[in-house]
Amino acid sequence: MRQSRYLLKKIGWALLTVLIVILLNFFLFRILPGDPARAGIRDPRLTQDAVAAIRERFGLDKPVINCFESLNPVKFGSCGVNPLDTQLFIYVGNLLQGELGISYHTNRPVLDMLKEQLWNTVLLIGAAQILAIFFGMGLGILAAWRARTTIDYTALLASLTFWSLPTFWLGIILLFWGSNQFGLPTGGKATPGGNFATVWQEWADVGRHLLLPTLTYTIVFLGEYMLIMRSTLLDVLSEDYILTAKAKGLRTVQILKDHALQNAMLPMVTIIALNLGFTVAGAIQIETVFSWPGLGGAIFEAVGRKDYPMLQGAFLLIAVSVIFANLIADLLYSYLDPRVQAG
Amino acid sequence: MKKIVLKLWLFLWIAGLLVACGGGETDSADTDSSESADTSSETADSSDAEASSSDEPVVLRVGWAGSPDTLNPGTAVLTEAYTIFEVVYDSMYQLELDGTYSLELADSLDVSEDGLVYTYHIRDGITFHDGEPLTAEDVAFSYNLYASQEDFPFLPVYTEFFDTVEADDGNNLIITLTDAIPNIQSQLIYLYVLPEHIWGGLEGAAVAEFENEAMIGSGPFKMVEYAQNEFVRLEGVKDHYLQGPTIDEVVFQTFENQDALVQALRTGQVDMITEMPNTAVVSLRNEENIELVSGPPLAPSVTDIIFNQTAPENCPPDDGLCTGHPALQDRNVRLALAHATDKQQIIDVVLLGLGAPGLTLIPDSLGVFYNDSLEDYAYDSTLANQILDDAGYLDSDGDGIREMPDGSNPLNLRMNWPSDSTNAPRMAELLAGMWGEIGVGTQLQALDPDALTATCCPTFDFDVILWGWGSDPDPNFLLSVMLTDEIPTGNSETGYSNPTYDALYLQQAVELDQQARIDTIWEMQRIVHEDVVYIIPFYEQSVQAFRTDRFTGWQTDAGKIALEDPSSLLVVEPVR
Amino acid sequence: MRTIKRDAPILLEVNNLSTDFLVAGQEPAHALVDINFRLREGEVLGIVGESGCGKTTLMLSLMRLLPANGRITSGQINFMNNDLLDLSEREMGDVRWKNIAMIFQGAMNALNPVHTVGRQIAEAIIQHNYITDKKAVTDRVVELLELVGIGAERKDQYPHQYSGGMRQRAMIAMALACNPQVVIADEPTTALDVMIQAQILELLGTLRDKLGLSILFVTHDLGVVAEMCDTVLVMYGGVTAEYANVDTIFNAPQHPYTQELLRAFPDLTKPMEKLISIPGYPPRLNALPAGCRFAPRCPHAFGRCHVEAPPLHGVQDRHFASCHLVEPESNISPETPEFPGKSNEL
Amino acid sequence: MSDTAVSTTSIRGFWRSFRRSRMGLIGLFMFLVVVLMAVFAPAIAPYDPKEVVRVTIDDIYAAPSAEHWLGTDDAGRDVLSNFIYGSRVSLIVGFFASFISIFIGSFVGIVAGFYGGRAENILMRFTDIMLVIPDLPLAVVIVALTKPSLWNIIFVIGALGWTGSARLVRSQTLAVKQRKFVLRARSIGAGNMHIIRYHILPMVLPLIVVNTVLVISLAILNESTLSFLGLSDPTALSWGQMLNFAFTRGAMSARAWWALVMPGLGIVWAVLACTLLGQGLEQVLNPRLETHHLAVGVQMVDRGAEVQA
Repeated sequence: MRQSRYLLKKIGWALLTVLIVILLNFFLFRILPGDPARAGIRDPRLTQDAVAAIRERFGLDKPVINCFESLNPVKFGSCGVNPLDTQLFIYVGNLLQGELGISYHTNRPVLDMLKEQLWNTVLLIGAAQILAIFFGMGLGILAAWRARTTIDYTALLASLTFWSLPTFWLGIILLFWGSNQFGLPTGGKATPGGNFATVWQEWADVGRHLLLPTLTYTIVFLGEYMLIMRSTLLDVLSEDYILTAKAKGLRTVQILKDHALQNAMLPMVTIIALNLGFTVAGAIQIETVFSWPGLGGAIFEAVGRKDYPMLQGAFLLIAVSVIFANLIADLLYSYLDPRVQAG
Repeated sequence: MKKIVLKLWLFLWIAGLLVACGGGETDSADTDSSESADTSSETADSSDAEASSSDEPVVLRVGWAGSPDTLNPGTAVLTEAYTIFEVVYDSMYQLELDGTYSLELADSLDVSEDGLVYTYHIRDGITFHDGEPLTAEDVAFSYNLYASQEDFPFLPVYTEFFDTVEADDGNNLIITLTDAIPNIQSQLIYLYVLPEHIWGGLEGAAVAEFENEAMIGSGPFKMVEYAQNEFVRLEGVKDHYLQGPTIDEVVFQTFENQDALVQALRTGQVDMITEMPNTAVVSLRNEENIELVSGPPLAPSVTDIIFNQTAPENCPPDDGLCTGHPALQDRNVRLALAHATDKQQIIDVVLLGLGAPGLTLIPDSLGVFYNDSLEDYAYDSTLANQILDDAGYLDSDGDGIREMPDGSNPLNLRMNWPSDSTNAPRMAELLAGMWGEIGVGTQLQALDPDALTATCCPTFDFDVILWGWGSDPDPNFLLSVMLTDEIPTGNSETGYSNPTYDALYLQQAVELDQQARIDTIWEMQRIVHEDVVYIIPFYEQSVQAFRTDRFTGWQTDAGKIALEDPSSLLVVEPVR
Repeated sequence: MRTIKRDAPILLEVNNLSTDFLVAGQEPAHALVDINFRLREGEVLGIVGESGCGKTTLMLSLMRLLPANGRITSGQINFMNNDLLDLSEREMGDVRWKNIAMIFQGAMNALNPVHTVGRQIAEAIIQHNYITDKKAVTDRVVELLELVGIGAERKDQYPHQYSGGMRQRAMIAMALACNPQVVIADEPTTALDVMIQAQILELLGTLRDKLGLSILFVTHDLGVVAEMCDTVLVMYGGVTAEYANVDTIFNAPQHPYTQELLRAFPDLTKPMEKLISIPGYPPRLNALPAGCRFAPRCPHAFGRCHVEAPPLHGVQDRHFASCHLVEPESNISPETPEFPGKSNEL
Repeated sequence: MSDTAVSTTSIRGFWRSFRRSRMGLIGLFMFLVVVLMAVFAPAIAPYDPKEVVRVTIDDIYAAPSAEHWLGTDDAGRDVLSNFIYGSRVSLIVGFFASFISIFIGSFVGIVAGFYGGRAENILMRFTDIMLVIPDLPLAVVIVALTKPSLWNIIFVIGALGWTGSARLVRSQTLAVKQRKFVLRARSIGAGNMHIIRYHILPMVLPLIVVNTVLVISLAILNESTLSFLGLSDPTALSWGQMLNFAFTRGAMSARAWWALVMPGLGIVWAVLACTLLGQGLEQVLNPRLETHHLAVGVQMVDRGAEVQA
């Protein structure tokens, strides 16, 4: 009973957040200057007809909301407009049908573009996050266990340094190092048009391309995970129940495994979920540096080209993913920590 | 349609987007390397990714910094898209690297006495890549599609003077114009011929949203695989009706990071690169197995320093703020600034020497239209100071900045540029230093391109802007930018107004005699130069590099540099 | 009050146990100095003192569970004639819980919040191979819970679902899991309300009688001592102040500190009365007075007290106190010839 | 725990406990180096970066030499001088942006924590939403709406970085609110503002200080990211902007590693300094033993070592 109420509450809150994000996303990009007739194409010699046609195609000929023709510049319009015939309503309506609009830049449905890029990004971020979490936590556990020893200080200093690295800077340096030393590819996801005898060779090729960006990503995020793991584990290991466990005669490894890690994972779960939002900034830099055809690179390009529908779609996707990840984290939290269900 | 001559002049900001790549394959008659068709069986160099067994296809890899925005010719903007169109599609004319046009799809042309009816005879036996024949019907269909499709933002303007376009039974295409125009070639080069059996089935909004990833064309390369923002993979059409390429495949790969692009060439991941930072030039020159070429770009572009010189009476009544510094309306001030601008210094620092000093808004890459007889204002800050002194602009309060002759309004100029430009900030710093030497102050501010557009025109809420244009091979559009009539439309960036110039413009637009038109255009450039409407700091050069250990035969001695152009792609062959 | 046989066998014998805490860049802090006591079968030894007197350090030293900077510098802990200090860490791990179990103060934190109570009890059983059969382990858990008055159905609940008293009971059940000979109860009733306290104490009393447990009962509550203990060790600032059987401590305390403690101890019949506390604070381990550690607060302190630390004098048979005011008796307990051992010098 | 905050109110006491954190000391040293470099930039830097210099092609990306210890950049300017002056801009961004973040964060945190109820609910929900929305769209929007200037960048970074501080300050406020002296103050009729001003704020302040130091490092990193996205002001030459110039103008292709490596190291140095300093300060304000029940320490049983005393 309690559990399902907790679940419902969390899901309800997540849905509400999604709704707010949708509205925010809509209005933010309506406040921005520029529309496809100016932003994407930038040719004042377009005929008036062509401009009108473009605006119509992107639905910009409709008022933004009742009483407002446009938000930038703020132009008041009739308040008697049929609310169903406003950009807001059409936007939300399209969203409900799974349509995210058409990119100013490529004229393609944003959803199609996102679908193509998402998996590449998931592959990159996924691989890197798994590595970063694995090594970061491992290092954090080691450092916490050996608190105040040379091992601890070395790991701590290394992690802090990793954390301090500007992502794209590290990327460029690794790019040159990797391509000069090991002949690793400098960009792309695979060798285009490569002839591969087996699927394995094809995967190996992708792996070679994936190596440097993953390494960059892993290093940048490893430090943070290590620091958090170390600090929470230090807290947990100072708890009385650890002493109890030790008094019970349990061996150190057993205590770490059965009593410390699950408790220390609680904050980690939340951090990992929240971090998903921050990985985007990292993805933008790394994908641009390594020409990785993912969401980040697409966002970088869309920022430069003012491709608002694309940005809007990408940000909605990211925000929803983060909200969803947080929801999962909350549920996982309630699974890991029996106290939560009662609260 | 009161507008003067409406053409597609894709106009672009300095920064990234160089547009509208023309380009042509060599004329069919004098193909000089047709016997090399069987070189594909020869092995490619085996140093890197290329396998050496003889049945491996010969793949040429081109690295570039961009990616086509779309493969739909009706909505594409970026150079990269036009490069692909150029090799996959055919059009009526081909623009050669020397700036001349040759017939491509047609083998002959008849023009009526009054210059209104053009009859092209389409070559027989041309097929699309899917095997369907290409006839005059397809050409007529394409032209009419471009003319009627209102969701195509640019292309309709190319068909502005078309009255009717029809195909007859003899595989002829008959274009009837509404007015006689001097430059039908440049009107037709971007009207790529599309297969009616594919595009004919599309209606309304579907036409503009057609992604066209299968891209059935009739050019020397055919589309094999396309991944947006990753690569374009094309296969050579060996039995092309004009000339088939020697290589089996060409792959255009995108590197969003220019350093990675250069590095990819160094490590042999690609065989040739088209866009690179000028700063890489020095180190690449010393690199083994890499050759660097530079020259005027195939797609002409120009960088300009814009003075807001809008006279109060010309201020657009609706949108105009016209806050330009009054001193800029004085030719003496503009002249002094021109003399105070060390173009070579700018070229050295901003372009690392890879540019030519600019002269007029018509760049040198427009060939015959470029008036190279003009004498530039020499860099001479003493002279510049003298001019300002004589004109009464003195530094009366001793703060190092001159004031207006009446002692008011110090010559402090706002200088703006688009924030996405990588060259402009450096140029702005240099100009600030140079102009400071003659007592002209500057306030530097980068602006978001949209904000810059809003400040620029027709608002005229600025003093100096560093910006640029891309251009068609025909100068008509760039000339129109300085017309009085264009002040309220937002095309005139300077607010310049000169009735003589306006009259000459109308004259060249209908002048059918090529030499007479050129003379008029030269005269127009002289007038504008005389009035110091702009300072044109430089004409940028295109820099490209390729590996000499992989392919040979690149066209490097033509008037323009475009290794990714069919002119080169058709003739390169692997090193044995 | 129940008495144990004077000559019941000694289970645990602690001789001259001293523990230091090392602080980087400073002199080691002497947290325990020469602690001696005996624990016989079935005996309940109360260890009494204010917070910071070293009670908990003593308990942790016995279990060898000191924090990383703790170091046992001398003495023996003879458990059934084996010196625990000679054991390897692994062997010590086997002794823990199986022979000597511990009930921690504040059971809320001593139980892991993310595991069920049943699992945590079973864990100890399995660790020491007390029972290997899975089913039997579950039965044993149920048996233990019922022993302390918790229904079997609650074994799959989490600590937060238990009330404070129940958690303490569960803690006790856990301590009994492997039938240990000695149970160390470290302030098991702190933070519980009076009613629950009484219940827990009653439970411990019952279990002692039923199982014949020896209990080391750490507390600062003299009322509890009076109720539970057979003998009492009063500690102050890491040293033994007084060591005697419970009647002697309450009726004839020799050490001024014990006397003060008893005065501060509220009358059990009037629990609401204001607590009279001893003026001053216990010494900080890193700032010990030169002589007797209690001297600064001692109403009877005289010159010698401030320079010389008093040794542990035998007051009479099985009654010891470390105070210059106590004259040494000649007849020291015959069974411990070396007791009270060397003087308590600092 | 927070009792120790009282003992650190005196500067000497503070220093005494701070001195014990070796990481904090290293951080402080590194931090001072950057601050001194920024303050005395005109005295240290061999060239004035604003000065008009006449350069030739050879000066561009020139390798390190006696004249230019760290070589020159894409405009032929001395990298070392730019680097030294760049510390000013980077620090200004770091300081001011973090002040904005901390100000908003503390305000939200204290109000939410102190008043509780509906105000807390709304504020913390808002904070949660802000935490979930990626910062970047907001950055893009704000920058696009304004001119790219240093102060706008500072504003953007500041306005986006407050959520963490808000949560932190709130929980500390909640803890302080329950303390006796606050309850006492309330019982003698002290007003809310009085309690916040004289009781809550002094107790929350140390935490805010530590947080500020950490947020500075975040701000410096974020500035480099915004520069990378081309959203920063190219006329304010921060380390991030130096990186951006090196990146967009092909420093690595020109084999001019110095133009890219130096500003990057500067950022790492400054950010690391702040995080280390933050660690040190935290150790003072919230001393954690950094030891635990499983810690491996000295040999526990070491009889015979006692003679030491």
